[in-house]
Amino acid sequence: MKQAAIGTRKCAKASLEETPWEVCMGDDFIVETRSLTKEFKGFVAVSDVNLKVRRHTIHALIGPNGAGKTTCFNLVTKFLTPTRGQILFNGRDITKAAPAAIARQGMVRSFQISAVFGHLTVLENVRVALQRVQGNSFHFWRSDSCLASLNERADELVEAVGITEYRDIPAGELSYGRKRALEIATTLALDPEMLLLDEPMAGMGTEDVKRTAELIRRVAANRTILMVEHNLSVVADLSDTITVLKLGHILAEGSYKDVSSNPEVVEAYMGAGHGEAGHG
Amino acid sequence: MITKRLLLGAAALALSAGAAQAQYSDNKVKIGVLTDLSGTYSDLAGSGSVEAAKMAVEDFGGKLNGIAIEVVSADHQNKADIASSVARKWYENEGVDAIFDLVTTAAAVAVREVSREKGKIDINSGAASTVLTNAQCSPTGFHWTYDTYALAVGTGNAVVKQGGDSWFFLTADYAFGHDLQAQTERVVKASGGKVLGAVKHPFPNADFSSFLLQAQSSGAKIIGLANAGSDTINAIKQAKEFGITQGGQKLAGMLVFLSDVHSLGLETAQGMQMTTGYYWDMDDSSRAFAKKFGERMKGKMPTMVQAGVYSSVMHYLKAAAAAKTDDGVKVADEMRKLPINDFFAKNGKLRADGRMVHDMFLVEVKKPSESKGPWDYYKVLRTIPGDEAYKPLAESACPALMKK
Amino acid sequence: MMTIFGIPAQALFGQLLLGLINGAFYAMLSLGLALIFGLLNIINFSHGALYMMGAFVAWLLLTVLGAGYWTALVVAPLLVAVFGMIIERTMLCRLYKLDHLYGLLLTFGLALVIEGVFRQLYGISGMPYAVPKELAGGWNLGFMYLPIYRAWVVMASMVLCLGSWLLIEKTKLGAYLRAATENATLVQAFGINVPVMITLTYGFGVALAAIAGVLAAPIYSVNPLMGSNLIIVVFAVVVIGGMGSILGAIVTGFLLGLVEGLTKVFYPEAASTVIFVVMAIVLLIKPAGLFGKRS
Amino acid sequence: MSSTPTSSGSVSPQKILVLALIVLGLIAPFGIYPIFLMKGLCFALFAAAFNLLLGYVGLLSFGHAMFFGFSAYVTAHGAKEWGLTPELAVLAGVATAVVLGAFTGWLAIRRSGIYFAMVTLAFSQMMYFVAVQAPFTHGEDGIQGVPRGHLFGLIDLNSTLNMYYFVFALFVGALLIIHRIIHSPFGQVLKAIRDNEPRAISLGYEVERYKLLAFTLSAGLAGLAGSVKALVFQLASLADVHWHASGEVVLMTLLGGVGTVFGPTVGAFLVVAIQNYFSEVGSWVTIIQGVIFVFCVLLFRSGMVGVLTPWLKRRGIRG
Repeated sequence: MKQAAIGTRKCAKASLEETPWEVCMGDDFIVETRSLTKEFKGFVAVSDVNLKVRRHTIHALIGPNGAGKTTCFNLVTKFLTPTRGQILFNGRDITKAAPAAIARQGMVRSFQISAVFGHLTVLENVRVALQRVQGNSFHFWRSDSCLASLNERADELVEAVGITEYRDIPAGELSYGRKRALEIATTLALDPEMLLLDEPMAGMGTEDVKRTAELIRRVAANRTILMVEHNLSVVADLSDTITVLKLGHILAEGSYKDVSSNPEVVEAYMGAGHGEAGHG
Repeated sequence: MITKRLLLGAAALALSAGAAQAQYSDNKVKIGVLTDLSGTYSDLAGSGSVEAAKMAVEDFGGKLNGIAIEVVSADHQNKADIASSVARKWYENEGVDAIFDLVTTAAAVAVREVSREKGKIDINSGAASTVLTNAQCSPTGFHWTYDTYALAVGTGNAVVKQGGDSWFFLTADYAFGHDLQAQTERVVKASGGKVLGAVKHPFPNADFSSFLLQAQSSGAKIIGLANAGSDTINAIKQAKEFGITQGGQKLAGMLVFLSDVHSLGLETAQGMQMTTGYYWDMDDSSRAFAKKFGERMKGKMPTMVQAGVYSSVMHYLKAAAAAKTDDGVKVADEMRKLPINDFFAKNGKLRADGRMVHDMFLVEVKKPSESKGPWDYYKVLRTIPGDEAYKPLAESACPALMKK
Repeated sequence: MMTIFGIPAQALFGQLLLGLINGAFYAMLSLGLALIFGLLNIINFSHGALYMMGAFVAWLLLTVLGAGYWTALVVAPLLVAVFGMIIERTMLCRLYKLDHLYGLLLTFGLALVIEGVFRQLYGISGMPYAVPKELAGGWNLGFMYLPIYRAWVVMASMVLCLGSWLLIEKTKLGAYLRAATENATLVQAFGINVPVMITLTYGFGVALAAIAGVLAAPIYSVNPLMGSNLIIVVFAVVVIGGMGSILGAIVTGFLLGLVEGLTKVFYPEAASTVIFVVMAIVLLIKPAGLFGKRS
Repeated sequence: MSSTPTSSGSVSPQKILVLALIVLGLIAPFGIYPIFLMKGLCFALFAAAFNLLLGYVGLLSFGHAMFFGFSAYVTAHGAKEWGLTPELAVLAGVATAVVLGAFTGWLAIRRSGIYFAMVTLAFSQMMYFVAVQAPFTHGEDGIQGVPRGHLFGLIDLNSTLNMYYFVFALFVGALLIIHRIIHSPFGQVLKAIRDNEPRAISLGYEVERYKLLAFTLSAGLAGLAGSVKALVFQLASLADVHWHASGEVVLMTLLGGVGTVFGPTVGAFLVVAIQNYFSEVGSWVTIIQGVIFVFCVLLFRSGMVGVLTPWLKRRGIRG
């Protein structure tokens, strides 16, 4: 955890001008956004959001439909460019960094629609992630048998998510839940410091939800997780901190208990959420 | 029954005897017409050329010393690679003895390479460049109908003599255009005219207005069009639109075919002067050919290229009959010996560099009021004797001649 | 004579005006492409062929039925639009759920077929189409002789482009159209028949191409290949402008016509390549195009 | 734009098939007209190079003719004007294509999807105009009478059979290179990018660089095809830089089967055969090609090989 050490040091320094007392009370934030704003053609999706994700916690981003969760999420992972504001990762300003660069620094995201490489086998899927670190990804003249040395580690990861029996099957043929499992295995292959999960439970049956929740908890042991999730019971079960967004603003932040008792949050969910709870 | 069998046997005997005497490969003479059947030049050559070749074979009698004559045709799409591969296939696999028409210089040169290598005959009617009788000449290759030199001499001279002594060129920006411009410049200067400028336009080009504007502001009396096909047509149309011809400047189309005039219409094309190797309405023999051609081609009159194909096929067959063989080198020698005298060429002769020298004609496009009927388009102003029209043999850069 | 950068002012203004005329065609075609792309997510490769069809239908109306230019200007685009809508209903509509590249490939194939059929039927040397009597002749502007017909082309295309822009940006119909590009299911929920709207939009885009074809017929000869070379240049125009806005497509079209005109004055050899060079520069500086959204 | 899975397990039947095809290739010139075969092989190689990009990276380039045609020019010029030996002339052609590919790719890869196709098409059209105007290409006439020369100064390529085996060897070699690229660590990443580009990014891959390398490799191989074609036909002409050539290679790949190993070869030979067969009937070639395009896109998206392979597999023969 070399980066973490650097991060801590820089954190204090980088945060001096904003809200110094909060940071320097000993809190260690791995991700921090400052006045993050995103406008689309005359409409503000995310407005002036200051989000802080504490290291080694599970942090959930919730809110009614159209609250800007996904936009916010895509901003942090650099798949969208903010109109204004700053994003810090381990104290480093990554506002202008490329999405692939963020991943190499240890912040890896998942996708709402399960993101696997459909024509590659399960093992190959995981190996693609391991391969990058090996540094031979541009070697077009070598046989891919040189990747066999990664198989052991890949098998471990495949086993960890419980899909060993599908090891040699093209990922596109897996069931939905197993695709998500594979996705997590692939993500873990990078050994990221921080995981960003975009609705990990979307479209899952109760069985899969339980299994995945267990998996996330296990994975979170020495990592930080920021996730967008609709399933409130999962959020309640897993999260250390919850940020509630509404119309692009932060409405409330805190533990599930704090947040769920906040009348504004209740009203937001009741007001905007009727008929749409559970999707979108 | 018996008589029939006897007859058949006799025929077979006669055939084999003929074949023993005269050497015709595969016992037939096969003529290939390789042309542009679908592209820019399909109207001036194309299916009309194929039909002309068939007419020549029919008029010859369909048989040569008792041996069948066959005509095949293909579209080279103006692409050198297709032309070369069809020629190779024809010579190597299908027993073709000679290839005709070959419009577009690129295709012509490609076929010339193959023909020279294989010792087969190619007779070019459609392509313009003098390269075919110079750097690319061949002992078995001939250039029949016209070339850039003859066009430049005919039109360039005549125009300067009539007072068109300052020129501006619109030149198609590729080898053919450059060649045509250079040849014409030489003639214009030699006749005492001067060249004020030139602009190269992309090939092919749809909009000539800006180039015409440059030509207009140059103040030249003559705007020389060193291009062909749809480029020439567009340039002429647009010159009229921009009031260039009304403004006193004149156009000189360096390579304009009857089919181009037809598509332009007399209203637009009137007054333009050009050089041609054949016009259908010259005398009885040319009219007779044109009439037969028209009957087979929905009333279209032949262009000089199509008439040239007929003439060259006929001459080839005569030579092959006289030489009693279809061996390329021997037939070529025979072709040079035989005189050419038909509706197309009076007292034509084939030179050592492959050039068929014959008279050319300077013509002017009639006014609509002068035209008496469909396809009545040209007035013949002058006959240019062959020796004046074509580059003298002494100046030819044909490698075979240089060696001697 | 007054000169600018050593070029007679006369030539310069003349060429700029001509550039504007070329730009008019670029604008009409790229506008049609942008409209179709907006709703169908298909780059209509057959746009050039349909432009050619417009010109040919006008020519056929004249030679077969004796219908004049003004009739053709209305009838030809309608006929071509119907043809386009049939293609959309029978073929394109099967591809919406697939990768957008299939649309490009299909329309490319269609372009080959249309072009080939017209070549087969009418040869290639081009059919003459006279300038209508009302618009014959020209004005001497002092610095150049402007054929009335060309002035009409610029006017007509500007009016058409502006009209289309107003229709899309300022009317309710246009609002539905824009909404459907963003979220088709939502618009469907409002009771609007999206498939019909898609078909009509395709028809409209195609009609624009056909109108351009009719306008072009008296300038260039009517010939089966007139569209295929133009369309590639228009593609470059579209890449430069980006497909983000209707106005962008129009402005870029006219602008690049002018750029081309200028090049013809200063360095005519580059006239055919200048638009592609501009495209390369735009890709370097602003990959999404001058008016494009980042995607 | 993807199709069949590529990493199949069992190897030996496939090897047998490959060996059979090689033997077929070796004896083919004794039964079939060699020039036709060589033309087919050149286009098959061109299509295979194109397929490397479309089938394994998911990039549709509509401008591959610029590499094919321009290398042909350089090879022809080198062999004719500089007197290069055939292998050096081909090398010069390939090098040109690689440089051109790296440069245009660097620009084109800034846009994706349909835009990428349009940008490559536009650049290719630009190169077409350059070829029309540049003096060394001899414009409309092309470079003709290119000497085939002696390979390594020893083997006379003017012999049709020698030339054929030279072409065949290059073809097999190039297919092996393509096979290796696909089955390399790099190839793994390419397939990942094709399947799910955002995910590849999120794993830390700078996909642009991979696409650029793939584009450059594909351009180089397309250039090899063009260079060889220039030697076979002893000419280089505008036809090979024209956008029609770009369209043809797309058609070959689509018809044979995108993302299949043998598809492009099958497609190339079919299209070349159509051209040969219908060359007498003018614009019908264009119409037929257009109809095939429409047919493939609407009903036959996995192509000949893509359709046949599962059929053969069901009968226990693995392709």
